[in-house]
Amino acid sequence: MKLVIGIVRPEKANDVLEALYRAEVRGVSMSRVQGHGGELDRVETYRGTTVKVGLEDKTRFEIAVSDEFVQPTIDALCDGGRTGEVGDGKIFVVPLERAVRIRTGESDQAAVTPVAK
Amino acid sequence: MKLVIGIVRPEKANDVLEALYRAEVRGVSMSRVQGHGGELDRVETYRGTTVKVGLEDKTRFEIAVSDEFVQPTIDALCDGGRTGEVGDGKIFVVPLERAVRIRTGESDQAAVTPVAK
Amino acid sequence: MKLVIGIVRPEKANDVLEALYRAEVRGVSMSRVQGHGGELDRVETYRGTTVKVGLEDKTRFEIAVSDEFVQPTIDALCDGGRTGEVGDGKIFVVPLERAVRIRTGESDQAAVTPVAK
Amino acid sequence: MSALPIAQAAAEIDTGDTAWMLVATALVLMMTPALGLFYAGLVRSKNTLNTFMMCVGAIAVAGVVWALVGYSLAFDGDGSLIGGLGYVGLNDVTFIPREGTTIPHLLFMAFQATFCIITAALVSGAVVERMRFGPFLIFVALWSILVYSVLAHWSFGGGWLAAGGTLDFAGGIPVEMGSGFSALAAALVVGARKDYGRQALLPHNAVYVLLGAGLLWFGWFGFNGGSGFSTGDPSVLAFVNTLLTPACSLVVWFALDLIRGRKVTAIGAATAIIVGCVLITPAGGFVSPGWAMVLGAVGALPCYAMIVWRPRTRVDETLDVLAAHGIAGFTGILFIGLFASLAWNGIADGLFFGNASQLGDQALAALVTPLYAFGMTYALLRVMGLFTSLRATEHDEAVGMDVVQHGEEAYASGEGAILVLPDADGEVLVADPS
Amino acid sequence: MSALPIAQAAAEIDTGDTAWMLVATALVLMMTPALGLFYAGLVRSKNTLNTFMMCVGAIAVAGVVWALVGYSLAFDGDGSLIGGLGYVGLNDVTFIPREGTTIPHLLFMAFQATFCIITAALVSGAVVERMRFGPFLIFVALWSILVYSVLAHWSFGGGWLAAGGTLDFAGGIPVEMGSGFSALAAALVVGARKDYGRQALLPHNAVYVLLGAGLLWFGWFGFNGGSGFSTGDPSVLAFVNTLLTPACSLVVWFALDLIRGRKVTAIGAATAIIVGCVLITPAGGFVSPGWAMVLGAVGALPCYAMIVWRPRTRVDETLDVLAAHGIAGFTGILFIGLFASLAWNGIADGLFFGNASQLGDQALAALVTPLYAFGMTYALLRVMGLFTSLRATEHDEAVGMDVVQHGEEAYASGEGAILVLPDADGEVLVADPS
Amino acid sequence: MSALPIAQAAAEIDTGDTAWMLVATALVLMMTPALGLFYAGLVRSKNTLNTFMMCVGAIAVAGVVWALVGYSLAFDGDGSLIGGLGYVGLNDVTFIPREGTTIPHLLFMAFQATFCIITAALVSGAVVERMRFGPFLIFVALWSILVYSVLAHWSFGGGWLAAGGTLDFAGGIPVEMGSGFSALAAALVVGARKDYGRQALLPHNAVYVLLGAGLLWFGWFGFNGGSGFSTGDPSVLAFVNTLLTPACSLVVWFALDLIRGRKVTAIGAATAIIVGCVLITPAGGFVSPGWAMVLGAVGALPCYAMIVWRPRTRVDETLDVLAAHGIAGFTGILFIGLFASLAWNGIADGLFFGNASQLGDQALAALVTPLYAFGMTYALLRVMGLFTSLRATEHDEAVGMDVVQHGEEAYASGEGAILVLPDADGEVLVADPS
Ligand SMILES: Nc1ncnc2c1ncn2[C@@H]1O[C@H](COP(=O)(O)OP(=O)(O)O)[C@@H](O)[C@H]1O
Ligand SMILES: Nc1ncnc2c1ncn2[C@@H]1O[C@H](COP(=O)(O)OP(=O)(O)O)[C@@H](O)[C@H]1O
Ligand SMILES: Nc1ncnc2c1ncn2[C@@H]1O[C@H](COP(=O)(O)OP(=O)(O)O)[C@@H](O)[C@H]1O
Repeated sequence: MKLVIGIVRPEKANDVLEALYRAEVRGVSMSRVQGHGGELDRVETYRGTTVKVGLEDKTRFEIAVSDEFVQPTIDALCDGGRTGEVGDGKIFVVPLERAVRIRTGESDQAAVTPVAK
Repeated sequence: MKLVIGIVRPEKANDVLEALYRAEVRGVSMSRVQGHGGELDRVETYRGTTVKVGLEDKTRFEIAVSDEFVQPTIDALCDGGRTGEVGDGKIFVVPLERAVRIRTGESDQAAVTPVAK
Repeated sequence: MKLVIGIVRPEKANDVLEALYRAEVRGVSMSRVQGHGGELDRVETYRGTTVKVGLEDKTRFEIAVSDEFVQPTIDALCDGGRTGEVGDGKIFVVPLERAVRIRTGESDQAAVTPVAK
Repeated sequence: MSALPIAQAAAEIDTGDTAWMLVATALVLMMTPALGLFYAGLVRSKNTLNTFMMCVGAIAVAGVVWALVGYSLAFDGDGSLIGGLGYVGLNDVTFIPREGTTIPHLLFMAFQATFCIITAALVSGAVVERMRFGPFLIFVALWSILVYSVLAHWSFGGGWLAAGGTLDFAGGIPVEMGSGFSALAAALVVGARKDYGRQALLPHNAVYVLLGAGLLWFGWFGFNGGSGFSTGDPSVLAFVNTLLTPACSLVVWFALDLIRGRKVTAIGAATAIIVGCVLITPAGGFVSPGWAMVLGAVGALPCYAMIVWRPRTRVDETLDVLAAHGIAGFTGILFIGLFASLAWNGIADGLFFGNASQLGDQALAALVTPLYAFGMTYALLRVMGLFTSLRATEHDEAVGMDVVQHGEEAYASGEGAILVLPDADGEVLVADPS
Repeated sequence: MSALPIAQAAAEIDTGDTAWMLVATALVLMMTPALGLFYAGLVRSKNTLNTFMMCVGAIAVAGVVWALVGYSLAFDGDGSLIGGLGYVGLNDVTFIPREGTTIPHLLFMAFQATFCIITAALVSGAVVERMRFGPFLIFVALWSILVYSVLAHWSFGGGWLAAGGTLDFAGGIPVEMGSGFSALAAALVVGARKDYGRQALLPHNAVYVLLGAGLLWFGWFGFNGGSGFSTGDPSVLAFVNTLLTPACSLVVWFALDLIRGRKVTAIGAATAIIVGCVLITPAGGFVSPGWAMVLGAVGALPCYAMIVWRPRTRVDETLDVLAAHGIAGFTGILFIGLFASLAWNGIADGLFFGNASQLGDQALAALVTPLYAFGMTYALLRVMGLFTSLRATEHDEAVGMDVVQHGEEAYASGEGAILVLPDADGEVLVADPS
Repeated sequence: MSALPIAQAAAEIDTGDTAWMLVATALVLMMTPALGLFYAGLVRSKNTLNTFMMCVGAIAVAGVVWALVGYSLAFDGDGSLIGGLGYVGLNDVTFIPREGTTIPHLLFMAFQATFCIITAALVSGAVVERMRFGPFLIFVALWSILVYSVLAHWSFGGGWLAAGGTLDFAGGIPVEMGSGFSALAAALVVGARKDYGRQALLPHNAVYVLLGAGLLWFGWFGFNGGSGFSTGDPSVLAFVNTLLTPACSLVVWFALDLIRGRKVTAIGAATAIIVGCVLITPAGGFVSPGWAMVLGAVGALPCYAMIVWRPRTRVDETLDVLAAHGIAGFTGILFIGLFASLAWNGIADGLFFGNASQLGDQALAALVTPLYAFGMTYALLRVMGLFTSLRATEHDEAVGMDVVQHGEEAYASGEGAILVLPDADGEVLVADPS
C-alpha cells in the first residue's frame, strides 16, 4: 500500500476529484496548503507597506491506495491537475505500512482498496 | 518510529485527544481536512444553483511515536473516534526515519518517545 | 528522496522560509496545524464557560528533497524555527519513493532536486 | 380599508415628532438583524446560518402576525386583560394620531411591530443549535400572540398593569421579562444540546458578537428614545440614559471580569452593553441621569452572577437570554419603584423619594410577568411537542443545523461541490467539468 | 456660487421635514457599503474586495459626476426628455427649497445623489468576478449620465413619463428597472465567467449576505420613506409599507423554498428581503398597507421564478440584479396601476378602484424603461469594448480579482510575505528577518 | 439633581432640531464600534479582539468620565483655558436648552459625550497589538480630561481659540488634531511592535475595514451634520459637504494609488473615506459645496504622502492616526482660513474672499493644538510608565493580545478545548467526555 500525496491548484481540485472518481479511487482527504515553487512572487501593498508574496494557495490531496491503484491515482492527479503552466504542483508517493478503518477496526487492504467499498 | 496519521470526525476530535492523553501519547499535531469516502453526497442550494457536495469536514491527526507506542496510538484513535456509522475515518501508519526536536536539536527516540517528556 | 515534515511556530514561519531559501531549497508546501506538546495549557473564558486549551497554532512545512538535501533542510528548519522555549516544534523525515511534477509528468529527482529548477 | 381625509389627520401631527419616530422605528427594526449577527457569533460555525435565520424568521412571521391580529389585541381599546379586534388586518389604522400622540397611527403601529419582532427573536437564543426551524416559525407565530400581545396590552395598551399604575417606559415587561422568562421555559422544554456540559461549545466569531452588540446599542436609542412617541422630555431623558447606563454597566463588568478571571473579556463586554441597555429600558424615562448611572452599575451584578452560575446547572439556556434580559428587565422594573423621580418624569416618585406605593405597583409586575411568560411559553411548547418534534436528531445536531435545516454552509469554499444542472425540462444532468 | 440671504431661505423650511430628510439621505448613502457587503458575501473569497470595491467606486465616481452634471440633467427644468444645465457644478443649488418642497435644495440634491450612487453600484452585480476595475469606473461615470440621469428626469424630474401621469414613488423606473435591465445588458456584453455553468461558484460568506440584507432594509426606510421629501402622509405610508411588504415576501419565499427544496435557505431569505423592498419602492406611497402586503406576497413569485430559471441559461447575470430589481421593479410599477388608492395617496386610483387609465400610464413606463436601460447600456459597453478590454484574462480570473486588480487579499495571513523596505531615497531593499 | 418645570423648558425647544440631534447623537455613538471594526480588520487576527476592545473600553471609561467631570470642564462657563465645575456629575444639566440652542441641554451633553468617546478610541490606533489593556483604560480616563476636555473647551466651549475667532465646525481641533498628534506621542512612548520593520504585519480582514469605513462615513453625517445643533443651514451645508468631500478624496486616492502601484487598493479606499470625512470636519459648515469638493481632492495629497512615508521611519504609529486625522484635520482647519465664505456660512470669509485675518486665527490653532496634544500625551504616558509597564512582553506580543490580555480567541473552533466544570462549591473538575 502507498500513501499518495498530491498538491494541485485549488481551481483544479474539482477536476481532480472528478478524475479520481472516474479512476474509481474513492477514499480521499484534501486540505488547503500554501506552496512555494517555481512561480514568480507577486507584490501586494497595504497602505504604506509593500510585501513580496511567494506563496500560492494549493490544494493537497492525501490518498491511501493499494499498490495496483498507485499508477491510476497518479494519472488521475496529473490529468485533473495539469494546466501546463508553472505551478501545477507535485505528487509524492510514500510507503504505507498499515491502514485501519476506524469504524470497523479492519486493517490494510480492506481499509483502502476501493473495490472493497 | 512511525508516523501515525488518523482522520476522524471533527466532533470526535476532543474525545480522541482525551484518549491519546490517557494512552500517554503527548505530542500531537492536528489540522482540518475535507474527506470523501463512503458517505452519501448531500445537496445544497444557493439561489438558482444546486450542488452535490461529496466532502465532509474531518480532523486529521499526525502523531510521531516510537514503535511500541504505535498500537496504543491506533487504539486511542479508534476508541476516541468511533461512532459506528460510515464516515468514522481511517488510520495510516507510515515509516518514520528520523525525528528532530527543533528546540534542542536532539534526534529520534528522544524527540518522540512520550515518556521522554 | 525524503519527505521532510517540519512543525514550527507560526511567528517563525517567515524566518524558516528565509532559511530554506538561503539553503536553496525551493519547493515547499506549508499549512496551518494545531499542536499539543510539552507546552502548558492556557485557560480561556467565554461568559460562564471556562475551558483549558491544550493546542497551540503551528505551521507545518512539507518538503520533498533528494537525499543530499535532507540535512541542509533540517538545519534550515532548526535555524529558522528555534527560539529555545518549549513549543519550538519537531521535524520528521519520511522515505519518499516517488515524486512527480504534474506539469511535465517528469519523475523523481527531476521533480524535487532544487538545482533542477 | 378606509382612510379619513388627509388634511384632517395632518392637523394634530408634529413633523419633528414624526421625523424622530420614523427614525426610531427603522432603528428598532435594524436591531433584529443585529441580534442575528450577535447570536450567530456566539454559536459554533456549523450553526451560524440557522441561528441568524431564527431572527430573520421572527421578522417575517411576527411581522405579519402583528399586522394581522397582534397589534389589535395589544392596542385596541383598554380591556384589562386583552385588547379588541377593531384593528385586525390594520382596519382603521390610518394617519390620524392615536389619542395623546402627535404621530400618524400607522407609524405608531409600525414602531410597536418592531418591538414584537425583536422580542420573538430574542427567545431564539435559548434554543439555538438544536431546535428545528419549522417548529420555531410556528412557535413565533403563536407566541407573539399568546405572550407578547398580552403582555404588551397589560403594560402599554391600557391593560390592568398600566391602569394599576405600573410604570414601564420601553418594555421591561413585555420585551425583557417577556423574552427572558419565556427563554427559560423554552430551554427546559426543548432540552439541552447533546454535548452541553461535556464539551466546550465556543463562540465561533467574537467580532460578530462585538459588532452586533454595537449595532444593538445603536438601535436601542430608537427603542428607548422612541418610547415617548415624541421628541419630548421623557424621550430625551430615556435617550440620554441609554448612553449613560450601559457605559456604567461596562465599567462594572470590566471590574467583575478582572476579579473573577484576572482578564477583561470581549464577549463579556458585549454582554455588558446588552445588559446595560436592558436595565434602562423600563426605567429610561422615569429616573434621573445620575440614578440611571447607578442602575447601570448596580444592576450589572445580578446579571453577571446569573451568567456565571447558569452554565453550572443542567439548564442549557444557551445564549443566556434569562440573565441578560429577564433578570435585567426585572431589576429595571423594580428600580423604578425605588428611584423614579417626579422632578424628572413629571409622573411619579419612587420609594426613595417618598412614594412607597409605586414600588408595590412595580413589584406586582415583576412578580406576575415572569409567571405568565414562563407558564404560557412552557405550555405552548409542550402542546406543540405533541404534534411535532421540536428538536433535530442527535445526528443532525452533530452535522450542524446549517446543512441539515437550510441546505447551506455559512462559509462555503465550493471545493468538492459538483454543479447539478437541471436542463430546460428540469431533468437533472451532472456538469462534466472538462 | 451665489447663495441668497439665509433668512429668506429659512422661511419656507420645516425643521421636522429637514430632520427626516437629513437622516434619510444618510441612510441611503449607507446602503451602498451595505450592498458591497451583500455582494461580497455572494462571491468567492478570491473576489471579495473587488466586488466590494465596485460599490465603493460607484460612490466615488457617480457621486462626483452627479454633483458636476448628473443632477442638473435630471432635475433642472421640465424638458420632456432631459433636464437643463442650470445646476451644473451645483450652480444655484442653495438653501432655498425647490418648488413644492420644505427642505433646503442642497439637501434635496444630496438625497438624489445617493440614489444615483446605489443604482450604479447595483449594476455591478451582473459583472463581478471578471470585469476589470478601471473600465468599470469609466462605465459608472458614463452610465450615471446616459442612463440614470435620463430615467430620473423622466420619472422624477418632470420629464415625459411624470408629465404623462406615470406614478413612481421612490424609483421603480430609474433605480430598479434601470439597474435590472442594464445588468442584463452588461452581463451579455461582458460575457460569462470562465467556469460559469461547469463549476460550482458559491457564496463565500452567507453572514455578510444576511447582515448586508439587514442593513439594506434599514437603509431602505430612508430610501422609500424619504421619497416624499417630508414627514407627510405619503412618506409615512411608504415607510410603513417598507416594513410590511418585505415581511410578506419573506413568508412567501420561505414557502417557495420549502416547496422547491424542502428547506428554507438563508441566501433565499436575504434575497427575499431585497425583493420585498424593491417591490414596494415604486408603490410605497400609493397603495394601502393591506395591498402592500398583497404586493409583497404575490410579487415574490415572478422574481423567485426568474432566480430559479436564469442559472439554467447561458446568461451569467451573476448576482441576479435582473430578477431582484428589474422584475420586482417592473411588478411594483404595474401594481400601482392596479391597486393605487386615492383614499390613501390623495392623487390617483388604480384600475381596481375604477381608474383604468392609470394602468396604461404604468404599463407605458414598464415597457419603455427596460428597452431604454437595456439598449443604452448595451451600446455603451459595446462602444467601450472597442477601446479597452472589459474583462480580465482567464488566467487573472483563475487567480482572483483581488490579487490581480487590487494587489491585496481580503484575508491576508502574512505568512510567506516578505517585507519590502524602500529606504529614504525610495530604493528598495528586502528586509532581512534575523 | 434639580430640574426646572418641564413646561418652561419646552418653550424654546424645537422638535425638528431635537429629532435631528437625537439621531446625530446615536450616529456618533455608533461610530465607535464601527471604528473598532475598522481597526480590528487592520491588525493581525491574534490581536483582533484586543483592538476592538480598546474602542469598547473608550466608550465605557471616557463615557463615564465625561459625565462626571469632562463635560463640565469643557462646557461650563467661558474661562479662556478651562471650563468650570458647575456641571460636575451632570449637576444642572437639564432639559433647558443652553444659550443659543433649541435642544435640551441634556441632549447637547450626550452629543458632546460621543465626541469625547470616539476621540479617545481613535488614539488607540497608534498602540494596538502591544499596549496592555489595563494601562490603556487608565490612559483613556486621564487623557479625556487632560487633553480632550481642554481642547474641546478652547474650540467649542468658549475658550480662548473660539473667543479669538478661530473657526472649527465639528472638531478639527479637539477630535482630529487632538487624536492625531496624541497618537504620534503614544506611538513614540509605547514604542514599536517587536516585528515592526522586519516582518510583514498585514490586515487580517479587509472586509471589516471596508464595512467599518462605510459605517464610519454613515455616522459622520451625524458628527458633522449635528455640529450645528439644529437643522439650520450650517448643519445642512456641513451634512451635504460630508457627502461631497469624501467622494472627491476617493477619486483622488484612486488616482494616487494607480500612479504609485498601478493598482487601486481597497484598504486605500477605506482610508480615503476617513480622510475625506476628517478634511471636511472642521470646514463643513463654513465652505461652499464647490470648495468642499476641492478640499477633498487637494487635501488628500498630504495625507497620502504621510501614509506612504511613515512606514519607512522607525515610528510604528500603527494605524496611521496621525496621517488620517492629524494631518487631515490640520489641512481642514487651514482651509477654512483660505476659503470660508460669508455668503454660505453667514459668519466669516477666508483669505480667498478677502479676509486675511481669518487665516491667522486658523493658523494659530493649527500651531498650538498639535503642540499641546503631543506634549500633554507624551508627558502623561511617560508618567504612567513610571508606575506600570505600558506594553506587553515580547513573548505575549508573539502569542497575541487576544489570548494574553482577554483570555479569548476571536475565532475559536473549540477543538482541543477541554471544558472546566466548577461544581456548586466552585471546586473545579475537568469534564470527562464519554
Ligand atoms: N519539493 C517540494 N516539496 C513540497 N511541495 C512542493 C515541492 N515542489 C513543489 N511543491 C508544491 O507544488 C507547487 C507547485 O510547484 P511549482 O514548482 O511551482 O510548479 P511546477 O511543479 O509546475 O514547476 C508549489 O506551490 C508547492 O506547493
Ligand atoms: N483511502 C483513503 N485515503 C485518504 N483518506 C481516506 C481514505 N479513505 C477514507 N479516508 C478519509 O476517511 C473519511 C471517512 O472514510 P469513509 O470511507 O467515509 O468512512 P468509513 O471509513 O467509516 O467507511 C473520509 O472522509 C476521508 O477523509
Ligand atoms: N510526537 C509528535 N507528533 C506530532 N507532532 C508533534 C509531536 N511532538 C510535538 N509535535 C508538534 O510540535 C509542537 C511543539 O512540540 P513541543 O513538544 O510542545 O515543543 P518542544 O519540541 O520544544 O518540546 C507541538 O505543538 C506539536 O504540534
